[in-house]
Amino acid sequence: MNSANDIFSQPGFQPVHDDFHGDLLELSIGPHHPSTHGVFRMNATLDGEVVVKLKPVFGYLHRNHEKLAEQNSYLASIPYTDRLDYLSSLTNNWAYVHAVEKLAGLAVPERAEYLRVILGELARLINHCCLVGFLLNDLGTSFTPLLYSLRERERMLDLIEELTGSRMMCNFMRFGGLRTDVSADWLARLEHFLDHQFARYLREQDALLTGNEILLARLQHVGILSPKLAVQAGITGPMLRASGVDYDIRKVDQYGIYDRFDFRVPLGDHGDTYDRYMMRMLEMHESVKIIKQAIRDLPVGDFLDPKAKNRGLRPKAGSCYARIEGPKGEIGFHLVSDGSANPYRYRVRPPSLINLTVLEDMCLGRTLADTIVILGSVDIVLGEVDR
Amino acid sequence: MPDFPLLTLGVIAAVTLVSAAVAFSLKNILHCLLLLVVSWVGVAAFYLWAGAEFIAFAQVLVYVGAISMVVLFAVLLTRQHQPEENSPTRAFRAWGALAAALVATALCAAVVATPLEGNSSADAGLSVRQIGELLMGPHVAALLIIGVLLTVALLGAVLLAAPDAPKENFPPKTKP
Amino acid sequence: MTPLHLCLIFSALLFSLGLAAALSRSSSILVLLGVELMLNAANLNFIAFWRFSPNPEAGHGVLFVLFAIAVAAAEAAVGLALVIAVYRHYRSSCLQDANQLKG
Amino acid sequence: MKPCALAGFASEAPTFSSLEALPGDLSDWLVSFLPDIEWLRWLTASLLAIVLILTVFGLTFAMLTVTERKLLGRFQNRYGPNRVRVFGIRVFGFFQPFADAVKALTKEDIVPAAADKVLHLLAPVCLVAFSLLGFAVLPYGREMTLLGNLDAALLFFFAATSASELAIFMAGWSSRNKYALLSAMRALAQLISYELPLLLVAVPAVMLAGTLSLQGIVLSQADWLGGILPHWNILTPWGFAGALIFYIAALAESNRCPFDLPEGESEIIAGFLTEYSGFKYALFFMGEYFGMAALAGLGVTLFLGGWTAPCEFLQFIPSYLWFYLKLVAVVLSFMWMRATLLRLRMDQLMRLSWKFLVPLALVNLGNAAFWQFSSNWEGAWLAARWAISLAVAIVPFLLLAKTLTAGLGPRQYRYA
Repeated sequence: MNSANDIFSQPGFQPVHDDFHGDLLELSIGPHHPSTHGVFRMNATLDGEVVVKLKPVFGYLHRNHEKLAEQNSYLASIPYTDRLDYLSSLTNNWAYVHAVEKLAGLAVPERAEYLRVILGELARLINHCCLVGFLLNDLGTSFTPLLYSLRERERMLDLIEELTGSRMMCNFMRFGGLRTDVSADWLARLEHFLDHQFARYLREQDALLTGNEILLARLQHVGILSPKLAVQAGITGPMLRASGVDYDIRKVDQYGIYDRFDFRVPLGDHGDTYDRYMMRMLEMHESVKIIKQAIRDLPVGDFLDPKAKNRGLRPKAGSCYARIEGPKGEIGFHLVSDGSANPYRYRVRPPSLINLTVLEDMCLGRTLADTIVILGSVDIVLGEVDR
Repeated sequence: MPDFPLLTLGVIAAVTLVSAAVAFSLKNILHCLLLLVVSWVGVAAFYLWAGAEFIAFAQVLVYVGAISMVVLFAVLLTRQHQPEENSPTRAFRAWGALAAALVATALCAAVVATPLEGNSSADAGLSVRQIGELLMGPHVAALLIIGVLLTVALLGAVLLAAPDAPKENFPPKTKP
Repeated sequence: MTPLHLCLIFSALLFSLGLAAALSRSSSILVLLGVELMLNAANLNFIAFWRFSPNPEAGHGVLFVLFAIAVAAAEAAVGLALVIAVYRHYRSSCLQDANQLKG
Repeated sequence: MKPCALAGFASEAPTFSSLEALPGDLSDWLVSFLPDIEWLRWLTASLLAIVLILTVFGLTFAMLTVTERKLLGRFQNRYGPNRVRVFGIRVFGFFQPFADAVKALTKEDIVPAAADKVLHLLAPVCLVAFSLLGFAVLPYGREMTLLGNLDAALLFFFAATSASELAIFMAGWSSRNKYALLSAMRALAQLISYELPLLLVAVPAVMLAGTLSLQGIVLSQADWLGGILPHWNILTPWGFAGALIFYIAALAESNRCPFDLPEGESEIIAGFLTEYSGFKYALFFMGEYFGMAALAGLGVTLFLGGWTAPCEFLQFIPSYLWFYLKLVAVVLSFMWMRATLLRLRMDQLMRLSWKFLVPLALVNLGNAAFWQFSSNWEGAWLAARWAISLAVAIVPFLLLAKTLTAGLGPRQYRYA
């Protein structure tokens, strides 16, 4: 036939034929797509707008992180961990120093533990703020909620910048404590921020968005992740808890001093995108509670164990795996020491990468628009996925 | 001084006919359709020329606003790029064109041969209100039948275009 | 020649163009469009006769065209639904491919 | 067609202030310099009117773009554009559109190698042309319409604007980009879905005015109850429901948030705009704003009393200003929606139209018929009229809304 609709005769437009669905369209979403949250690509096969196949492709941001760390001393790797999940560098620091402290058997002073909790939960707040904002932006809100979220994030970043000297790449934790101490004034301002500005932000977010019909229609029953699959795939963090599995490393391991705080772990019943969104919202409330308790109970003392040796640390030969509950899930470090100044093997367990593995299962049968939202609800940072 | 109304008619006819003719000789079906839209608009312009405002706007609304969209959907839902084995030969096309040309000649000859008394002086024009009264008065039966026809056609179209059977186990789940 | 003659010749030519398309093209969609064009040509006649009729107030031509447009819309909807149904069956919208009464 | 333009209306409205007749007077004055040939004067007067409308709405478009950006900025707790200055003067950044125009004009026009070049060029031109056509029949003021008091003006409007989505389809298809193609599909589906409620909801206004002429529809609302309460359609139960449906459908028809699926930037990059740059892109932008303004103008005409003043004593403000004010207010509310709402998904968009707006519009038609039927009810019957009409407007809305949001709602969460 001569009347060629020749858009389909272009090389890239040859539709994939499949006996079950008929003609399908292969669409490469990313790596420069506005909503893939970084240089991430999905090879989607679409039937109309319905996804029938989805293959995540990553590696565009690979930086050789693990191999670099094996060439460096233990201390020199701390700044590199900042670049893993660059939205919450403090928890990355924490997970890494936690692993090294376990490997080398170092003690952490009481005050440092409290400050770590404060900073870790602050990192969680920053991360969840960003996630909520970007997720809503993926839903097409022309930036409004995102900018409100970023406003709060900016305030927290200002506090962090004042303390650590850097807004995102904090490089603040040290083996056996922290780099510097925290002033009482800083703590007072943090508390003021939480009590007034941040509380107001959470209230507004709940009042204006959480019950919005379009939000409900776009998020509820979309991208359901069953608890069984979630456990089998090793999903952790808010995403796992949205599926109804009660697993929070802060409660399970009670690492650091988390047993001393009174906080609850919210659980979802449906495992859909709305639950994942709400987990973040509810966790922010709990994090605020934890920070306030920590500020209240903060003891006086050393912020860094005076006996701890940061420079030239040579742990005894051996291996260890230590993990903490990062904002995105279980962030763990597996370190093997051969007694030298560099780790013999250094391996990161990034929550983003592992949470991303179930993307296709959640997206199948959903539309392209849902895929973007589901990806947004997984909460990935490509620095951590690719390392 | 040229006869303005007839000149206008000539321009309208030329645009309509040329766009239709070019439309049917193009390969790309999308281009065909868009040129046909021009042709339909030309017909609407003719209606305007003849003083049938209401019909002209209805023509644009139905043809440009609705039928062209449906055709576009049909084009997008069917793959137009086909293997060439079954495509009609040149002769087939030539025969078709020849037959059409014969019909055109016969019709034109008949028209020219017939003496027609056109009442061209009357300032023809039917207001919308008049059309409405006619529709609701003497022609109400036809209106109702058209309504039923459209409903039946809509249902029929939905039934025809719907997939044969609901696809079972859709979407296909990959094994976890 | 009166203006009416010109209108009728215009419509005759448009009709033949539609006919040519219906006869010589093989894409079912184009054939359908050809038929639509023929219908348009017929409508054109109605309007022409109405315009130059002794008593245009009766408005029969206009009403007939109105109904014809509605029928054309119905025809297009059903016709294109058929095109899609045939395409589903034969994986082709070419009329020469749909040459069996039984799938 | 009756030739009719702004000229000559000055004498027809003698009872109103001179401001009211200013455009007509001005046009008459200018035309009076021409030789006394009727068609020449008519042509000139028409052209003057067209130029005036294009200038006003062109400037409105320019100002609306910067207003939208500034408003969005304020909604989002930032400033919006405020940098552009001309000769050292910076009017809160309101020179921005001129800078934008210079940028758009000087930017490279990129056409993809595989694109259908003719259609790629034609699409933005068509869009602007189609969306401008709607302005030909809008009644801008007392006796002010470009095409005169066209008998089937409403039909013309819909005929003209229905073609605009064809232009969007052309853009999406000709770009040879899969995202653009998806967007073209979406645009088509959206248009077919939302044309229907838009048309259906305009029918009651036509029914009660007894004419398809937009001027006639405005005139049917041009009265006041006790000099203060206008007879606008929106102040009746069916009119209010109709205005709401019209508003939603108009948002969808002009591809505005929350129905901006054809250009949903988080899903399909920029949809049909993906492969456009420079001046063509600016044309699309212009087309979108013109379409939006035209639809807002239609909404104002159908439900907000067109150019009539809200109170009798406010009539000293010229009618065209009233029309303009109302139009701008409606457009600004479109912008507010954009800053507030989330985007729907394609299937939800369709469901909203077919299962919600279309049935409601049909019910509204019956409601308006009842309203017309009961127009002579008095006393207690008047209360009954309002009660019945309100019930007919509200009950189906609630019932349908319930089915639409079935299974959705805020949830209670448990804690471990």
